[in-house]
Amino acid sequence: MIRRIWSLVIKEFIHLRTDWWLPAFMLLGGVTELLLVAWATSRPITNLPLMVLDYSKSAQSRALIVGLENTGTFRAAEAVDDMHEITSALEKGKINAAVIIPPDFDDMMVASNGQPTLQILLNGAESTPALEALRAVDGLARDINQRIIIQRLGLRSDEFAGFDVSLRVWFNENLSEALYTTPAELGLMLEFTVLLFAALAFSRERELGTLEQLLVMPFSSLEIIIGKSIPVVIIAITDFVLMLGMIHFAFDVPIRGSFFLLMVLALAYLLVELSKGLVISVISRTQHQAFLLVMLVGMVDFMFTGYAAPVEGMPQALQWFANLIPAHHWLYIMRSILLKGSGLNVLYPHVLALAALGLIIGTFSLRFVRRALD
Amino acid sequence: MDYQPAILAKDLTKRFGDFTAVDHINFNVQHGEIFGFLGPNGSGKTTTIRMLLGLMKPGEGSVEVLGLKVEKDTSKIRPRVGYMSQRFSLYNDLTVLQNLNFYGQAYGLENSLLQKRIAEALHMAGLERHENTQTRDLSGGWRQRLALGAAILHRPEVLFLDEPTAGVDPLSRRAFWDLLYKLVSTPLQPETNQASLESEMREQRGVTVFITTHYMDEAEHSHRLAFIQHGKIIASGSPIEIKTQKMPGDVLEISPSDAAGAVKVLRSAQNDGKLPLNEIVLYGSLVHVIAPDILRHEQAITVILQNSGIQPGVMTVIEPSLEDVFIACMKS
Amino acid sequence: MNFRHVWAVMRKEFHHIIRDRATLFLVLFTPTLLLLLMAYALTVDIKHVPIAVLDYDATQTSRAFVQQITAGQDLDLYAMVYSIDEIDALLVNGEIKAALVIAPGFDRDLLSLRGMPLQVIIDGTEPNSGNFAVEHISARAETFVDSAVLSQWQPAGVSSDSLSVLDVRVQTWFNPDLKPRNDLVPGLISMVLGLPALSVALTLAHEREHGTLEQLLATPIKRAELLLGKIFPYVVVGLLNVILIPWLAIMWFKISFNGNFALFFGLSAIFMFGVLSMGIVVGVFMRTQAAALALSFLVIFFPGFFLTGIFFPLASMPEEMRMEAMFLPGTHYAIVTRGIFLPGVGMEVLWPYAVMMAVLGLVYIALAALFFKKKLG
Amino acid sequence: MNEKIVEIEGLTRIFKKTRAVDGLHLIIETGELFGLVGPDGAGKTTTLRLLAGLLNISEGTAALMGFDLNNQPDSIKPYVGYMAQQFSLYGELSALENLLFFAELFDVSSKDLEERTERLLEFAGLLPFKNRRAAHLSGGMQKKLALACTLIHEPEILLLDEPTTGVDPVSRREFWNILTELHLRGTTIIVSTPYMDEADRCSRVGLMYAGKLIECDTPHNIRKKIDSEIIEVWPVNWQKALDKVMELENIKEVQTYGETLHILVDSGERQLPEIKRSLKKAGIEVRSIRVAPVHMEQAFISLIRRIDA
Repeated sequence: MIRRIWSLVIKEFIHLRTDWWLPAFMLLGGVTELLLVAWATSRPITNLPLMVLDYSKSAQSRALIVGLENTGTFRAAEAVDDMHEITSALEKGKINAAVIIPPDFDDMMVASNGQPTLQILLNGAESTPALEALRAVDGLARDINQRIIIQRLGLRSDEFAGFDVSLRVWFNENLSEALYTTPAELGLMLEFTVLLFAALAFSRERELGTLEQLLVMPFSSLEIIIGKSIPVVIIAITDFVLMLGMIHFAFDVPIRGSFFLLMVLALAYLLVELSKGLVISVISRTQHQAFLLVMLVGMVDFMFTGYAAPVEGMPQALQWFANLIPAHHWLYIMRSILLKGSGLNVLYPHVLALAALGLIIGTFSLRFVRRALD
Repeated sequence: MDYQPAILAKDLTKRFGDFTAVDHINFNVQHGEIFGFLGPNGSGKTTTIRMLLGLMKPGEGSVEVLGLKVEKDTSKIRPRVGYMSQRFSLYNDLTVLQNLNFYGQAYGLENSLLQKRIAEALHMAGLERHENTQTRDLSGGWRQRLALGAAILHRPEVLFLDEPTAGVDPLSRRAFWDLLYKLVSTPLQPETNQASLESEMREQRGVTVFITTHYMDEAEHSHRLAFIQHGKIIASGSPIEIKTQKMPGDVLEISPSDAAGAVKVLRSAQNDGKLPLNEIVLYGSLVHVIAPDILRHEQAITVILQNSGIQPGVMTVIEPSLEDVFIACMKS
Repeated sequence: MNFRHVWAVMRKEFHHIIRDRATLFLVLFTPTLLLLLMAYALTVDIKHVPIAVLDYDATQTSRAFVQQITAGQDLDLYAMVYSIDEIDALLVNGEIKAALVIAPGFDRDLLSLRGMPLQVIIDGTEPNSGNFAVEHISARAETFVDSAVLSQWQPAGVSSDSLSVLDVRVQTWFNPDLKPRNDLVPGLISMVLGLPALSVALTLAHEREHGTLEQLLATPIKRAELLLGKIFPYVVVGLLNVILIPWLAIMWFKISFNGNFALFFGLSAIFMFGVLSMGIVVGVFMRTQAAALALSFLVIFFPGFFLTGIFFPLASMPEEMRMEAMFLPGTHYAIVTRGIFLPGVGMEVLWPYAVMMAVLGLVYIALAALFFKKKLG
Repeated sequence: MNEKIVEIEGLTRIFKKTRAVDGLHLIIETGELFGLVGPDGAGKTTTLRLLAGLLNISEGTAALMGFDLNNQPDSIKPYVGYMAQQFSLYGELSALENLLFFAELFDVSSKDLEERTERLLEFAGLLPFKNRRAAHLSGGMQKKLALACTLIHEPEILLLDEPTTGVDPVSRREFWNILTELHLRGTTIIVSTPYMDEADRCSRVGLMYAGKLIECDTPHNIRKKIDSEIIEVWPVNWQKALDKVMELENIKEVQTYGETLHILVDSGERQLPEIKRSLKKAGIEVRSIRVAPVHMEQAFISLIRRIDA
């Protein structure tokens, strides 16, 4: 039995070697892609284009502009002379925000009872940067307010500690986006790789006609499944290690928990995804169909990983549904082990969930695929 | 132990929707026999083979291979049979050697034995210098030979061959049939550990071969034949039996100066009712005319041909070829 | 260019798509299904973030403050704790996303206006919820301070008016409530419409694998004709989605569509051409469908997802990545869709993007034709 | 009428190390039905692919209808009909749709289109099946449809690579009846085939071996080339008979085919009694023994053996 499985494994690897784009994609492609994507997306939102229409042209207004630039959110502000330029830039989507400083800004700031106003225009067509811009302007306004209040109330600045809330970020002291985004992106690529390759396992042989020959050989269906799965798992786990190494060294993502535990659970997760892929593989008649199904299934999973939006905010039904998604648990586990150093004592609900799902999906897949092959 | 044929099909039927691909066919194949299964494209041959192999569930009826029920004991049967499918039994992106290795290992051949068998297969297929060629780069004939080599690597007791010689050159086809004869006439040796007891218990018989082919000259060398058409067996028996029973007349072989012209002339005469012939066939550079008691018409044929300026050449009554019989059967 | 050839290939491809029901269904509806799904899952409002509070001050003021921050739906008080260790445990277990620590003397410092000794601890592994908590607490703290100041200084003539000195008037254009869904859905169209490109990448490899390419090459068809003929049916499939998707966005997600639909349709067609040409380049280089699939994930799908500025503003990306994004038709199309949906701008603004997409399409198809050998060996 | 429609000089194609086609010289005249035969891997497919402009020529020249394949590979395409060995039609398309597809690619004018497709479907006997999907046609019908597809633009030259492989004898004959018809109408046809009875139906046969053309003549002359007659023996015990026959004198060659032996001799009439006697003396029973006409197949085998030796 081992020998027969082995012969299949060898055959699958030879396929991969002749069609070398596949493993290249899985191993190097995944890592390179992750590097690029992580590089592009792991920065906080900065450098947003900003326009300033300064009617005041005073020391106060210049200080305000410098203050805006110092928030780090904006690129050096572009000074313009009339409102029309701002309108057109907003329509063209050239800027995310614009600030209009009224002519009396300076006077109002200096006057003991003055109420300076500031007009902010945000481009709502890109809500994420717009929100970020709003946040930055709000922060700056708060600072200025405090300063003026202190001044006007005649408080002594050395006694005053400020009203800012101090912030501590645990597990991610520098609030690096990379720690958050890269594990999720890794998860996405890993999932697609496994699903895609598992989905091709049988759909490819069926489309090319070799499946029939495989089925008359003295393989049991179990042996075929195992033989087809081993190469996928080997490559996927290698891919995982490579990608993990990459985000660890290039993006300083720590591995605070047990590496061993992480690998064991990664393997478990891969097996679950593999099971799903194999089901897709036997229900698809062509590789094209298999691919489209992978897209659907993969994206559904990805939505529930909490990458772009926290699952807690979803409607109750979807939150409940998220618990049925292996990727949801896996990503939680991976983040916790990497960033929090959590162990089994903490992770057990998710590990159990993953195991249970794995068992259900795996058993179903095995029975389904075997039936389809027999 | 009760006597068991190597393959036994009872009332085998398969329907696809309204279409009955295989319609209550019955046959058996004895151990050590070459059984030719002939029929036009789309007559149900491949469907039958798939059912015999357990790749497809029969709609009705049952199949036994080596005394075992195919549906129940698939896993016991598989190691003991070999199958070469019509077109796709090899992996195109694997090399010759890799394909053979895969087959051998899949059937559990031990290393030294595997190497020996692979060497034999390569020799038989004439691919010794091409071990490392990718299969997709082989010519059609070579691919077929390699596929056959792979199918017999594990010395199966029953061999299912679906058009094994399609596209193979005559020289290799003969080599292939020599090999088949050798396999059939050499008693099976329990080389592998599995099933050794059983093989020893069986008499000294060789491999059983179930083969489909479109080369009727090849089919002539089968021990027994069945003709299938529209899913039904319309004739079966040894080639001689079939020829004598199913032939609608005698065959006169003519070697005229212009064979194609001769066929035209004779056909028009046949259509005009001047010549009561059953069949006029162009056979390479020869013409076969078929009718009961053909010698009666020899004179008339000569005259008709000469009138059209065609030299009739030598005319001899020959034993009908299987191809003549096949075509006659299919047309009736 | 012989348009009859293109037409012939095109009709053939149509038959391939249409005759296989399962594939037809998947090709037609995968983009829409994905959009629906993503629109739901990606644009949730953050609510009910569980926090813990460690109140060292334990005064009436501090209790009032806690009361105030946990009042609405935004933050839920998960537990009152008594040590930092407890917070640590809760964070590690993932039971809370943030914790508020009120230092001793909160009451005193606040009333004497010496400061606001508050600390917020957030779970850095999920900054979305954490940041939300910080913002919420900061905002509440501000009003709390204001009222404290007011209560102290009112006698001295300070009014609530004079406390909010700098009056920031925010005007949000195009999407007044800054609802992410309003711009994300149009943006996502660019991603899901990229999917047919992956199908196109498969078709050439499919013909190679099935041996039909050899026959095709023996006909007088020109390379560009063949490639264009393969692209167009998928343009049409994509455009069916272009009709379906805005309808879905408008009727289902209640997103306003302020632009000109004909313009949207036309520019979508140009985008489809661009992105499908990219797909065909992949198809030209890969011999097997599996490899074509793998490569198109690499160069079409993932970049289309991450690099086109749908989720991450292009402006914030490194210069090199911005350059790379320019080569993706999706980058330009994302701007187009958002522009047409929300500000409802017209060609006077969008023409550069239209030109870029068309140029990219032509470059890619030229590239494909250049490298597509009309020979076997 | 008899112009040179195909002129091949020193045609060579090298794949990595192997010279699949090696210095081929061949001239084919208009209206010939030229059969290309040879052992597997002799280079037949490569030759046909080169002629169809599907492969680059490594060395030498080939011209079809005066167009040089090296310089104008695309110019010949409208005049050539090529049918690949593994011709796969588009399974999802119906017979008629397949035909129309190729018609459009070959620029068949729309006014001819209907008449021509009808005629070809009729010609190929596929009229009742014109709306059936190609995938659901039988193997023989598929081949005929494939041929119809390659004929749609009424090519001057037909290049057919083993068009009847895997086709049953009835369909094969029908297929060849179509070819003969075309031949009689003056189409130049180059066909490769593993069936020697088909080679016999050609006006001229080229025998390829290791990339070279080693014989090229009419079937009649090729059969004569072996310079022998054949005695066909069907013994009861095949192996014993073969051993004995090999020992006989004045025998040129023995070919086995299944259980029959073909003995090549100088004169059948004269040597038949001798052989009968020898076999009888050795105690070998025969079911039948006779002088048989020389078929292309025996000639082929004999010629190849001579080269091999």
